[in-house]
Amino acid sequence: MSIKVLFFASLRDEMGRGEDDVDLANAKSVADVWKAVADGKEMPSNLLMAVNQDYVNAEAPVQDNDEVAFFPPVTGG
Amino acid sequence: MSIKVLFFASLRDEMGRGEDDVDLANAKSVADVWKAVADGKEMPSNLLMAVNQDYVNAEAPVQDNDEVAFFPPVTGG
Amino acid sequence: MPKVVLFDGAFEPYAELTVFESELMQQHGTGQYGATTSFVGTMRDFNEGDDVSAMFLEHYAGMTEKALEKICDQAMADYPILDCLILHRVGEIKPNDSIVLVAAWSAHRGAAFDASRMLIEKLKTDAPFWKKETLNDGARWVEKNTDG
Amino acid sequence: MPKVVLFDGAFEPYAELTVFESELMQQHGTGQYGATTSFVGTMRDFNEGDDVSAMFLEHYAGMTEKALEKICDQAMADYPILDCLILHRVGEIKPNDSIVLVAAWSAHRGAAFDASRMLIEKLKTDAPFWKKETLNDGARWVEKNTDG
Repeated sequence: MSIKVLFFASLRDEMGRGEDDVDLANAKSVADVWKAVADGKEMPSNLLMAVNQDYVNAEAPVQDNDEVAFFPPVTGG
Repeated sequence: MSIKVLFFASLRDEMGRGEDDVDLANAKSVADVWKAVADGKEMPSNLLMAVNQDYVNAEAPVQDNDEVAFFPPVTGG
Repeated sequence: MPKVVLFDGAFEPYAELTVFESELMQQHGTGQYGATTSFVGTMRDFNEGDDVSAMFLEHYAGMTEKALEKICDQAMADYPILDCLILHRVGEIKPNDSIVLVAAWSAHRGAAFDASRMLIEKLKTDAPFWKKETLNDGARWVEKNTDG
Repeated sequence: MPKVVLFDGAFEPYAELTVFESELMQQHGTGQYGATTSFVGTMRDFNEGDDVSAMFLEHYAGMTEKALEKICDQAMADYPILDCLILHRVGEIKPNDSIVLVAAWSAHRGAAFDASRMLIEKLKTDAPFWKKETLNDGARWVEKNTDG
């Protein structure tokens, strides 16, 4: 299963990359995707997540070709 | 005691005049001024009053050369 | 410094806001406010179910300006705002003309929203203006403002 | 119809408001709204006690526009407004530059105020933008927005 992973803002700095294309055999949820890409880092309690540009929570399912984004609290406006 | 009396908007239409210069010997309050100029008309319960361009109530005292204004609820904005 | 202006003819609310902001910047320097909230009241062509083709805005010259200045002073005292502005039309006006602009500048949005809301609510109850609407079959004084 | 625009360079909020209002008039005719409330967020040159000389506004291209459109749709559903507008800056910005404009048009002022307040509050919690401030001695990500 091919997933495009995006990190934004301070999380991108921490992860050392803004984008990652991963091939995950057993990922069922967004939390599984996080585990596969976060190098052992715990999910921050204020982490925001989106699948295909819609907000979701960590239990949301993922499918082949999904775009999964992780980012810190937003600070626009 | 010389008082300049002003009426605005619908009250001016009712009173048939916008301005009246009156000489009142015994007027002590705004209510006395009203009595002297209102041709027997009762003070409307929603009437607004000002002495020298500051809001007052009917008991407010008046002095020689005061400008006393009577008008209906305001509808600006 | 708060500014109050009565216009006896059409005014462009957003052009006036732009001018006031450049005055603000000259007075306070750049970067001093983060939040501006403005309210513009525009003449509609309907009211209480009737078509309204024109309107006359009467005011009490002298007291009206004084009342608006007092409202600004109260906003400056009650909210942490940098400045505020009230513009109001008087005389003969047509549908789609701007009637009023109120605006407040602050470091944060809460104060800017609360202050400009207060400015317009207080203007509606305190400032001596009266609207007379021209209808198809005559004219009528507006008896009271709608609730905010 | 609600409009959402991201600007990768300076924009003039009040000029944009004026343009949108002429579009509104073409769409709905004159005299259809009585109340317009707008909020403009401007970059300050201070934050949390530090001087801020510049800022970078990151966004999530695609999702940001979608999130702003959703916020407009919700405002149109929740309040009796005729229309609404959200403009937001992205990229490198300087003190005194406009960051955001939200505005709502309605027959009455209550709905216009409530809707524009909702637009900016919702934008602050939902729209994927992130501010990075340039300080005298480096740069920092803004960690959270101040309360409204």
